[in-house]
Amino acid sequence: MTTRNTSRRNFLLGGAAAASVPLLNACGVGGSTADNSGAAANDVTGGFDWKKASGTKIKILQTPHPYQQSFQPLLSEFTELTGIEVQADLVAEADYFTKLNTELAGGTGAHDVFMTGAYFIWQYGPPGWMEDLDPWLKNTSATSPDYDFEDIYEGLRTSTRWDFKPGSPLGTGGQWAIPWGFETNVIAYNKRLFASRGVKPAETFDDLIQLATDLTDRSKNQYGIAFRGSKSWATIHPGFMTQYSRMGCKDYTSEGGKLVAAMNSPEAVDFTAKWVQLAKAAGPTSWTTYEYPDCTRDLGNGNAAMVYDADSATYPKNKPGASKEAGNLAWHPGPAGPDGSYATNLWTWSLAMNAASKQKLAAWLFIQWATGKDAMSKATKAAFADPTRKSVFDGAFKQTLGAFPGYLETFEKVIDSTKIQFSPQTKFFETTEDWAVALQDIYAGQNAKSRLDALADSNTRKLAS
Amino acid sequence: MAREMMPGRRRFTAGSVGADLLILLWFVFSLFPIVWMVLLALKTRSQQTSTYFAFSPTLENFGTVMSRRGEDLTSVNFSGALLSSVLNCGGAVLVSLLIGIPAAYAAGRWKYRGSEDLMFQMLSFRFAPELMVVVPLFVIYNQTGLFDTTYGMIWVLQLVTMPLVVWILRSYFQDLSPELEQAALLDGYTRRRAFVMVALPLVRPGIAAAALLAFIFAWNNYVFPLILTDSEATTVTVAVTKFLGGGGQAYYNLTAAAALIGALPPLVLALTIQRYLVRGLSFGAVKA
Amino acid sequence: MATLELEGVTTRYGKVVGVEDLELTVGDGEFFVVLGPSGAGKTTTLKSVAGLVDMDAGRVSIGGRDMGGVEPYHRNVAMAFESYALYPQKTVFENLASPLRSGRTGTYDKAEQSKRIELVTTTLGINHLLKRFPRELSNGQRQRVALGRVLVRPADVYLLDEPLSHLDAKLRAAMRAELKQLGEDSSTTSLYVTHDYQEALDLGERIAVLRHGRLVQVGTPEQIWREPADTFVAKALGQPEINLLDGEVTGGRIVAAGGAVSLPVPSGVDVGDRVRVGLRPRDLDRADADPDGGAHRAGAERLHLRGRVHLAERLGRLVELSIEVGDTEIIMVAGSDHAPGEGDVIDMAIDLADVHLFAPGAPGEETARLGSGRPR
Amino acid sequence: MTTTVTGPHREGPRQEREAPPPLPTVPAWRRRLRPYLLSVPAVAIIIGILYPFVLGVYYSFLNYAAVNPNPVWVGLRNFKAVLTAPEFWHSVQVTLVYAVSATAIETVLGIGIALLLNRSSIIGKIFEKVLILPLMIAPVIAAVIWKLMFNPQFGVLNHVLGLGSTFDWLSRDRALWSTVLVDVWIYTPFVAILVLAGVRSLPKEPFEASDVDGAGWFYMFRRLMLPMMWPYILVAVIFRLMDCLKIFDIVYVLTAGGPGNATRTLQVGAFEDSITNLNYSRGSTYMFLLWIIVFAVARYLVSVLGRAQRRAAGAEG
Repeated sequence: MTTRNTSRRNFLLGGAAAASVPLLNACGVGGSTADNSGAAANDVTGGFDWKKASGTKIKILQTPHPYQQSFQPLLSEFTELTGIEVQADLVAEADYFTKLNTELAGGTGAHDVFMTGAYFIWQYGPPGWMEDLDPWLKNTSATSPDYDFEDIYEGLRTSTRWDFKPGSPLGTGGQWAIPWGFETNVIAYNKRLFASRGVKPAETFDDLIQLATDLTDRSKNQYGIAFRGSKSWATIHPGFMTQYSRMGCKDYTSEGGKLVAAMNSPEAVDFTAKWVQLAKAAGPTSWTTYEYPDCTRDLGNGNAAMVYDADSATYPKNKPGASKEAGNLAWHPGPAGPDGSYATNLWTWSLAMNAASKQKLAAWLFIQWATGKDAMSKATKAAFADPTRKSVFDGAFKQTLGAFPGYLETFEKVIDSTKIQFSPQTKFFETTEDWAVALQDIYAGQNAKSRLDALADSNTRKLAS
Repeated sequence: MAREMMPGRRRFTAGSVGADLLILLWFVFSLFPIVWMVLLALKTRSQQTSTYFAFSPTLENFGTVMSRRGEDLTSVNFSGALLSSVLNCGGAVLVSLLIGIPAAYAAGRWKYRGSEDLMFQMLSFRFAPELMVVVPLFVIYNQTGLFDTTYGMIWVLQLVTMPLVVWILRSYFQDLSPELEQAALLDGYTRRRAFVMVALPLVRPGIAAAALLAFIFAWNNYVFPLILTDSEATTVTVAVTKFLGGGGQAYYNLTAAAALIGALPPLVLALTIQRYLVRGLSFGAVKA
Repeated sequence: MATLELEGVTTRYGKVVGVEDLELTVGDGEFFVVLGPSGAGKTTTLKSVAGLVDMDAGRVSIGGRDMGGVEPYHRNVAMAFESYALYPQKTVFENLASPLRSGRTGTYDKAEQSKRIELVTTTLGINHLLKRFPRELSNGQRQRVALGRVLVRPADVYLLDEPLSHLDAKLRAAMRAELKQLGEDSSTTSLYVTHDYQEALDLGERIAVLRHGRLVQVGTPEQIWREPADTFVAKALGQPEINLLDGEVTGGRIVAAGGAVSLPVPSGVDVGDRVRVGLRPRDLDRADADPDGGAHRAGAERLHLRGRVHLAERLGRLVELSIEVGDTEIIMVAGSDHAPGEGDVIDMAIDLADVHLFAPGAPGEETARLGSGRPR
Repeated sequence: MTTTVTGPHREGPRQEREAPPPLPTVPAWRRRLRPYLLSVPAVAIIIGILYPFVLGVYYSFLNYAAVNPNPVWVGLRNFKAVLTAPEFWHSVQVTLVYAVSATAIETVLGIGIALLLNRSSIIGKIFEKVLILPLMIAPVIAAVIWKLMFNPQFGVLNHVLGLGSTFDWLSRDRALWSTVLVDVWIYTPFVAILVLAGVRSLPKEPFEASDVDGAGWFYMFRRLMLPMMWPYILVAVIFRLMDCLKIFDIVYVLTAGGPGNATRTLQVGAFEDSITNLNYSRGSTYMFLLWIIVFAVARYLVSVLGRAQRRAAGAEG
């Protein structure tokens, strides 16, 4: 409620500003060009002090998530430490990225800090909507000597660093976000059910299909495996992309600096057809609407025997009282590839700064605090799974894992081969949603080969234009 | 039975029963979802996916939805959205009335050049695909700071409320004999006083019907707040859909409770203006 | 209290003509009747005077002052609408008080208002209805309230649009008498519109006949009746309608009805070889049986006709007779005593002074009167 | 506006010679301006709404996207791209199937319900009151309710209809018909109350006359009722068809255009392009083409309605 004043002020400021620019450009065409030179970071001088931005107020945009929920109670500590007031706005995950995109596109700087993932940087870093955090990290006046950026797993740090050149690998260029929590995509299963049926998790993809099909009994409203299937890019990135990579498939190949879609390679067609077959034979009935909450709900209710999705998404369902099957869940890396690959797709929830923010120092202090050792350790005691700091993971987090059979083992098995399996490119969301649409079409009976050919053709063209 | 459906003489036959059965069938279909929503809203979380009709009802969900507790669970600030909806829609209707009544009066009283164009333009707003206007508005709003504000919503909702108000009221003004106002003029009253003294009181039912119907349609609108608001000025319709994916958890009972609360104001308003509904819904084309 | 002048008043509704080039002068205090069928432009005339419609051309002056651009509420005219135009949300009393409260018709305190209303409603016989709403009144009562709203206030001009049309016959007669009295007593210039010729003849000091928005004739009731300017006016006055016979002019005589009607061409009247002969049914006398019926002027020259009664229709004291005369049919009205039966052959006569001559024309076409004076 | 004129009786004895004081006048141009003045605020609103509309049309000639904030004029390239893309024609087909089938079903059912309610039965009287309930609930809220009911696992529909947990209402083959079903649920009452108002306004005499003549009810319906009702039915059809052509909310909530592109109506497609992908130009191109379709259909139907109203007026008058 307190922010209504802000909106009104923005309205007045905006109105005045708009009046001074030529008509068509003022209203309707031409976005803001944010200052992205790092000048804001360099303005901060002198010794580091948490109270440097005391008395200011920032807004952060988040999606409801175990991470966010774990941090919510700690926000008052931040305010105490820095004198900065924080208002956290929440948008449900289904709408989150649309909201985030639209807000950043608007260039209003309404939210100073936002939760984001690596893919997001690819598309929305280039227009200059995100602040490069590298100058902030390097400025000792702005960053605490205790921060220890190197403590964050290197794979994660590089996943949020990119130079915006399509096809160029991650790890060079600006630091667009600081990794906060991360997820590996593995199988969570109902140990109780597996025990009663005398089965073990599958080690190969064909076995997984067989196992899941065996565990499916529609008359009891029970099915083998849940994974996402909705019309969204998010359908591709967890279980599908993980197993896709393990089977040796690539999304794009780079030919002469140009990306060429490879979703229709023979092995990709073969795998995709099997994946869709799995969804039909042993997946949820309305698979094409399934998002991760649906998957984990069914696991928690005992309807689904397995879920192939983020470990941190299934993790909270095993907390006592969180679901019907709490205490009965266990984790497994999922099937290896034919060559024994445990390639796993990575998702990092990171914190990024809005380039249009008017409180950049305060925003940076918040990011620094949230990704710092103290706060992350405290959050881990709630439901914050997979902290990005090695010190926190090995320290506070491991202590919580006793009641989560296989969680740590699974994590350790896949972590070395866990990275972002997608090729960085600026039309990630659109082309990846098209991919999900293709899966749905194949699910509805279209020929996998021809459908994927069409997809690859269309995506190659989209990237070229 | 069939003959009875025609105007004129009434006759009671065995067929009546058949007709009643048919109509009953429709109403089972028509009311079942609403009844189901009410039932779901009365369930606890553990009952929401496990039972259909047998459960112990609780009113707790309504309290949860409206309170901070619901926001913590689902990340939807529903009471805030209710307030925003009231402000957005109330403001939009008010603006439409202030601007629409004179325009409707002019269009209903005089034949002047461009009046038909004006009315047709109004009507075309009713039938225009919303996104055609909303996408540029989204860009404009972001540049001018109208994004996610009540002012911005009031402005864009004119697209919904203004045509309704102008068309309905024009039909009422057209029905009103101009001689009443002429009599007032000859009684010695100025045009403005004649309008206020004679015309306005007589179209009051029309104004009430148009205002309430416009409020209902503004309330029920989804595309505008979906695109042009975020957290500050977002409305009930957007908030209800947020429950579906809210918090990564499925609170269907809360969703149903929110849906019920969100559906209630239009239902109550519609029942109060039922007599004028047909005329309003058809933009004055059908005078019941 | 004022003269009323209309000069070249033209009012159109889009392409439809309301009135065209209307010239009228109504004297101060005169009770002036506008007569015409529906669609003749009567109401438009009143509204043009009141300033309620925008005129396309012409000038209206009241009391010598040009009303161009003057708003209706500044014109100080009162009008009774044919549709009554009573405010439905107000009681009869409030309706009648409305002009007294506007401040533009004079200043009246509550007592004066009540007194005026009491006076006018008593005259009109509606003083028991003051608390009613218009929807609770009969049409006749509404009409009297509408009339009351005019009479309750002083004005330069009263505009009365068919104020008696919805009254039943008995009441209409009474109200007509009342109005006549009022017109004579009051010094307010009144423009009274009606389609009823008897009302017009009875009430009007002068009458204007309108047709298709154009003025056909203005004159006293006597002039209009005696010297209708054309067949339209002739037909508009009198019930049954005037008989019009096509005649040929041969050898100084006008011959019509296959020779059954023959009269000399009056002197001073310029006729061609064809004319129309107009005979009012009530001007025709029974020349054979009616000893003293038809008070024709003694010694006047008369036209004699003979025909066979084809149809006899009793209208109370009178009988309307359809009579075959030559090859045409003529209507006459006779006293019901000694009325002829169907099939009887009768002789009729009419003063030559009462025979109207009009220019020839096709059926349905209206043609002008021939000769300025009476045919002699 | 003040006046200097008062009642004539207030003046003393008449003074014939003296020129009376002049009356305040309003020039003709100001009289003619009156309706325009009253409409000025409304026109301002129209311009305010037209401005973004025109801007939207302008967008469709640019390569404007959020990631490309400095667009250039690209002529008809967007139109060429959209019109040659199979998704667009698929969306046109989906939109037309949705609009025509929903309108047709609602019209037939609506007429049926109106006729049934026109009988003076107690049940009909009661039901008439609640007939409009689905119509007044926000379409999105209705869609949310139905989405919950459609759920194969705990949704009540599969339970009540005995379809088990494997029947997927929103599968690729069924999703379009399920969205039409929801549309029918919401909007059939709209047609019904309009037609009912029409039925009630019909004169009774022709029906009584042909009743005496012993005409069958179907004959009466076809020869008497339908022609007289035609304007009412047409009004309902116009409103429904127009709204269905630009359907968004129900589809967006139920399926978001999926599965695959099975329910990707034109406006849902435009939403995907302009809001999800922030490609304003492509989204605007979609909307511009949809607008042309809607406009053409509207013009045609309104002219049909005009003719029908004149004919009906002629038949009754």
